[in-house]
Amino acid sequence: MSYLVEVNHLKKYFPLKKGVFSRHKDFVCAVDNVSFGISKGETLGLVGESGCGKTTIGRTIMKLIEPTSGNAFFDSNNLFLLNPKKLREIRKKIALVFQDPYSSLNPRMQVRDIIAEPLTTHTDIKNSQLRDKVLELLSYVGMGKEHMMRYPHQFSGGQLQRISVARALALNPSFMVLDEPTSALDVSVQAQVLNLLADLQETFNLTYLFISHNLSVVEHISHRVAIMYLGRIVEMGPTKNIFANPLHPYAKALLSAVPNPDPDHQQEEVILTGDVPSPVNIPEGCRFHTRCNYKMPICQRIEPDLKEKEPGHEVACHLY
Amino acid sequence: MDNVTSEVSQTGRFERVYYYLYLMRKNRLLMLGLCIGMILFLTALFAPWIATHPEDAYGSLNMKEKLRPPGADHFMGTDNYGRDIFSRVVIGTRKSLSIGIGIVLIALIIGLPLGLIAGYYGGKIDELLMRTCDGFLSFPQLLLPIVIGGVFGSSMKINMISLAIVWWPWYARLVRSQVLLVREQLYVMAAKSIGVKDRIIIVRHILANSISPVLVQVSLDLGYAILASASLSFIGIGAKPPAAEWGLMISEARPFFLNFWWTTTFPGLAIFVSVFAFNMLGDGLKEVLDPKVR
Amino acid sequence: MVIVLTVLTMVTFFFSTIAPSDPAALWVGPRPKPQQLERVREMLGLDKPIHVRYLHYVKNMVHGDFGKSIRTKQPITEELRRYFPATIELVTFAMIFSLIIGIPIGVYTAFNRESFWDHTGRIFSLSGVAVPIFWLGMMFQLLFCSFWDVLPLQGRISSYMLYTNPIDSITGFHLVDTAITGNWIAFKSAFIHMLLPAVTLSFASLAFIVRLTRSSMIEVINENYIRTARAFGIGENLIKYKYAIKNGLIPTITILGLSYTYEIGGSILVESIFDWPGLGRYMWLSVINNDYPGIMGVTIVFAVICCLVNLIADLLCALVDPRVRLTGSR
Amino acid sequence: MNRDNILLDIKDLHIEFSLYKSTLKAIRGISLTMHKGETLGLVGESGCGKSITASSIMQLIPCPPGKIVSGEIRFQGENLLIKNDNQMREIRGKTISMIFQDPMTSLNPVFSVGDQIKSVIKHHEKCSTTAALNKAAEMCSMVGLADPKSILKKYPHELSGGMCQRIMIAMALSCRPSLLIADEPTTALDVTVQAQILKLMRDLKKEINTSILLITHDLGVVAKTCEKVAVMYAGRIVEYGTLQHIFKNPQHPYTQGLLASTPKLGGDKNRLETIEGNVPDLTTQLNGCLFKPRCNAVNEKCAMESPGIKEVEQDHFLSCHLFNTVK
Repeated sequence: MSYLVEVNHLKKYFPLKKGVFSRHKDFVCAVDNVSFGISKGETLGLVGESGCGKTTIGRTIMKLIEPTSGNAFFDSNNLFLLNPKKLREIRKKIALVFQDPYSSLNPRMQVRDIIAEPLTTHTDIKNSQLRDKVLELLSYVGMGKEHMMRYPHQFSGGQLQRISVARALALNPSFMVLDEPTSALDVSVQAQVLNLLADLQETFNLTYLFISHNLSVVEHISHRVAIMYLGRIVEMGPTKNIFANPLHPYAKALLSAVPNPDPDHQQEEVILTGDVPSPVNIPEGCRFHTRCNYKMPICQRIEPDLKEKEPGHEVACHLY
Repeated sequence: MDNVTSEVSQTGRFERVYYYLYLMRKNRLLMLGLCIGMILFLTALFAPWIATHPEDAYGSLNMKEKLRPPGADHFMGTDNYGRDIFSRVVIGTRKSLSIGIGIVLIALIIGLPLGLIAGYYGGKIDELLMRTCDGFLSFPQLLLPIVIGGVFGSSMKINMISLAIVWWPWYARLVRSQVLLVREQLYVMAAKSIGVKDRIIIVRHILANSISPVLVQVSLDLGYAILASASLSFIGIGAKPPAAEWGLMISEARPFFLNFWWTTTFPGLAIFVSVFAFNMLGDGLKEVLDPKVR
Repeated sequence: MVIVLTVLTMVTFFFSTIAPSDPAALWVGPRPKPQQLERVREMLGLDKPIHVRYLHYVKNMVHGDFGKSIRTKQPITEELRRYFPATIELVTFAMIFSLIIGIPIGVYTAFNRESFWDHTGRIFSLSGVAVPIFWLGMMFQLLFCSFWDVLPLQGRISSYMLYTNPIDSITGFHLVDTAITGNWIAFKSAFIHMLLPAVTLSFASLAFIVRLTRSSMIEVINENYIRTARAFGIGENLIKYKYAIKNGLIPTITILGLSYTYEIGGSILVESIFDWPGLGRYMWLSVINNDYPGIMGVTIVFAVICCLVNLIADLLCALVDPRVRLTGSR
Repeated sequence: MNRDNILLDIKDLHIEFSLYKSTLKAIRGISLTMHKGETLGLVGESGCGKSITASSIMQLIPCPPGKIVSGEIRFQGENLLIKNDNQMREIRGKTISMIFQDPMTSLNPVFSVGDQIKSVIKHHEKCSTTAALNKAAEMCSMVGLADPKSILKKYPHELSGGMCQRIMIAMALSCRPSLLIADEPTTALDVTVQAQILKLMRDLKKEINTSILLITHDLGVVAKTCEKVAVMYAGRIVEYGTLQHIFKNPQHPYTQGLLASTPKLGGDKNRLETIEGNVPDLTTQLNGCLFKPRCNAVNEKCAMESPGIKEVEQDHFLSCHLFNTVK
C-alpha cells in the first residue's frame, strides 16, 4: 500500500535558553522519532494530551517549523529537501486549519480578502473571477454573499471556523492538516463543523490529518488513530481496534478517562498517578514507565519500538 | 464570564470605525490634546502674521524697550535687548515643532524597520539589535547628545540628529515587542502555511496589527522631543543666539530672571503647554486603542 | 556591561578626535604662537597616531587617570572625586523622594478610579512629565527664593557654615556626614539646600512612577487571583494592600534603574541651575567651554553609575518576583 | 422533597450587564433549588450564563457593569442578596467556596501556595500561623499531594495545572464549606488529569459531605459526577432533573439536540445531529421561547409567550410549550 503522506523518523527538538550566564543548553523534545503514513482519502487521527507534540508534527509537515531530522513525503516528494520554488508548488496541495478561529483570521482584513489570499498568492485570478471563486468557496461551507464584506469580529466561532475551512479549500488541496479544528467550539457547533468536514472529504476525496485531544471526536471522524505520549507514538491502528481493544497501558488509561455522557455507562476507571513528565527531562527507557501500572524492570532501561501486534495495529510496549 | 465582555456586533461594515470615533469623542483628554495640538500647528504655520513684532525674532535690537513687563504693546513683556517675548515665543513654535517632528520621524524611520525585522526573524540579528538597544537605553537620554553637541559645537541640525540617534532604540524595542506578540498569532502562521511571501506577511499581517501602540508612542514622543531639544538649547547646545528658541530664551534670561519674571515664565509655559498637549493626545489615543486600559 | 563601556569610551574618544576645534588651541588660549601650539600638542600627546592615543587613554583611565581638564588645568580624576558624592547624594535623595510620594499616590488613585483625586493625580502626572525641569527649577527659585524668600537660592550648603560648623568629610554625603557627627546645624543647612534641587529633579520620575503604579495596580486588581482572594472572603483592604500591591509594584521596581539614570541625566540641568557642585554642573561647564577631557571623564563616570544601577535594579527585581528568580533570565 | 433539606434556592433571578450602547440581559429569570448533600451539574454552551449564575451566588459579579435586577438567592434560608459586604465575606470561603476554570492564574504568582492557603484558614478560623500551616499541610495530603511540606513552599508557576487545581480544592475545602461551587474546574486540564480531579472531588464529597454545584459545558463530566442536572440556554434553565431524566428521557428539544450532537466513545459512526443556527443575541428584547428560532417543532404559542418552568414528573422540570403535544 502506498501512502499519500508519509512521515519517517521525524524529530523536532526545540533549544531551550537558560539564563544569560549559563552556556548549558537544554532541549524540549517535542517530537521524537515519529513515523506514520496516510493513504489517499483517509483520515488519520492524532491524539494525545497537551505538550505531547501533536501540533508540532502538523506544523513541521507544513514546514512552518524546521524539523531537526527525519523525512516527510507528499505524493513521493520529500518535503524537507525541496527547493523553495518547488515547495511553494507543493504547498498548494496541502492546507492547514487551526484550532482557534478567533486568532487564525487577521482581524483587520475582510472575509473576502482572507479567503482570496491563497488565490492572489498563487494564481493570477483577478476581479470578478476572484469574486466568483470566493463566493463559490463560501457556498461550500454554507455561507454567502452577505458575509463577504464583514470583519472576523462580526462572526461567531463556528462561522469563523467555516471561513478558515473555505480558505483552506481555495487551492483545491488534496491533503489537509486539521489542528484541533473544533476544540474552541461549543458541542452543537462542533457537530456542524465535523459534519461539514466529513461532507467535504467525500466530495473532494480529501485526505485528513486530524489532530485533537478529544478522543470522542477523533473516534467519530478518523479511519485510523495514532496515540502520542511525550513526543512518541505509543499505539497506532484502525479506529475500531484501538477503541475496542487498546493495548498500551497509556492508551487504556486515556480511553477510560474520557467522560462518557451516559450515566449508565459503567467502566473500569484506570486513574494514572502524577503528571506528564517535562519534555525537557524525558525518563530513561520507556517514557511512560513513571506512571505505568504494569511497569517491569526492562521498562526503565530499554525504550520499546512500535511493533505490529495485529494486522495494522502497532504498539510500543514491552508487554507485547 | 463567557462572552459578556466581548462586544460583538453583527451589523455594519463601519461599525468598528464608528465605535472608535465614539470613544474618541467621549475621551476628553484626547479632544483637548487634539485641540491644543491643532492650535500649535496653526500658530507655527501663521507665525509671522500672528506675531506683533516679527522682526524681533530675528535679532533686531531695541534697547529703549528693554525688560518691559507684560502690557498692551508687549503681551509677554520684552527681554534684555528689548525684543518682544510674545513674538519670539510664537515664532519659536516653528522651530520646536519642526525639530520635534524631525526627531520622531528619523527615529521612526530607523527604529520601525529594524524592530520589525528583528522581531520577525529573531535569532542573531535580534540578539545584536536588542543588546544595542539595551546599551542605549541604560544611559540618560541626554548624555550622548550632550557629548556630541559639546564636541561638534552646537547647531539645531546636529541636535536633531543626535537626539534621533538616542531615540530610535525605543521604537525598535516597542515595535519588536509588538511583533513578537503578533507573530505568535495564528493568522500569521496561517498566512505562512498558505505560502504568502514574507514581505507581504510583514506588511499586511504583522505591521497592520502592531501599529497602534507605535502611533501612541509617536504622539507622546512629539512632546518629549520638543522638551529634549529645548533642554539641549538651554544647556547651550543647539540653537544659537539670536534665534528665537524657547530653551535658549530661558537660558539667556538666567542672569536676570529673578527680577524680571516674565523673561523665563512665558517661554517655559510654551514648552510646557506643547509637551502637555502631545502627552494628552498620546494618553487619550492609548485609552481609545488599547482595550486593557479602558 | 564591559562591552557597553568599551564601546562608549571608543565613541566618546572618536568624537573628541574628529571634533572641529583644536584642543591645543583651547589650551593655550586666544592668539597662540605656533611654537606654543606645538609644545602643547606634544604635551597632550596629540602628535601620536589615533589608536596609540586611544590605548594610552584607556590605560590611564583604568588606572584612574582621566587626564587634565582644559578648562581648569586640573587633573580630572581629582575633580570628579570631589564632585561625585554631591551628585549621588542629590540624585538618591530625589529618587527616594519620588518613590515615597509617587507609590502611595499611584496606589491610591488606582483604588479610587474616576474619583476626584484620581483625575487630579492624572493631570498632575501628565503635566509632570511635560514640564521642562530646568524651567521648573527656575520657577521654584522665583517663588521660594525671590518672592517668598524661604529657601536658599543655590549651592549645597551655606558658605559660612564651613567656618561656623565645618563638616567632617567621612562619606562625602553632607546629610550622612552631619547626621553621623551630630552636626545638626549643618545638617539643617544641607537639607534645606537640598530641597529645591531634589524636588525639581524628582518631578518627572515622580509623575512617571505615579502613572506606572496606577496602571499596573489597575491591571492587577482585574486578575484572576484577586477574584480568587475575593471568593475566599479575604477582606478588600487585605486584598489591596497585601495581595495586589506586591504584584502591582513589580513594574515600578523594574523601572527604578531607568528612573535613576533619567535623573542622572536631569542632574546636568538641575545642578547648573542651582549651582550644585556636582558632576552635572561640571559636565555643563565642560560643555560650554569645549573641555573634551572633562566631558569624556564625566560621561564615563555617569556610564559606570548607570551600569551599576541597572545591575542593582535587576537584582532587586529578582528579589521581589519569584518567577524571575527561578528562570534565571530577565 | 423535604423543605428543611433545601440548601440553595434561587428564585426568578435576573442579571444585566450594561455595555457600550446596549444592555446585555445575561440571566433572564432563573429558578433553581438545590438540596443538601447533592451534586448539581449546571450545563450549557458558552455565553448561556452559567458562570454568571455561579458568581452571583457568591456576589462576585463586578458591578458596574453587572447588576442583579431582581430575584432572590436563599442559602440555608437566608437571602444572600440583601447581605452587605462584611456579611458576605464571612460566608465566602467558609460556608460557600468556589474554584475556577484556570488554576494557574487563579493563584497569586508572587506568594507561595502555603502562604495563600494559610491566610485563608487564618482569616476564617482565627487561629495561629503554625496551626494554620499544619491545617494547610493536612489539606494538601487530603487532596492527594505527596510531600505537602515542600509543596507548600512552592510558587504557583512551579506546579503543574493539575497540582494547582488540587491546591485550589484544598484551599476551598479547608473550612469545610457546605457548598462548593466549581466553575469549569477541569476544562483547562488534560483528560487523564481531569479524571484524577473528578475522582478526587467525588471522594472528598463522600468524606466531608459537601454539596457541589458543578458548572461545565461537558456532558460527559456531568454524567460522571452529578446526581442532578440543570440545562441552561440563553440565560434560562430549560430543563432540570435527575441524571436519569436528563440523559435517558430528555424532553426539551435543546437538551435532545445537545445530547445528540455530542460524539460518544463507542457510539455509532453515523452523522452527528446538529442544532442549526446560532445562539440569540442577548442584548436584544426577545419574546416567547428563546430556543424557538432553532427548534424543529414550533407551535404558535412559542412565539407569543415565554414558557414557564413546570414539573412534568417527580423532580423533573421543563420549560417548553411542546410538552403536552410531545408526550
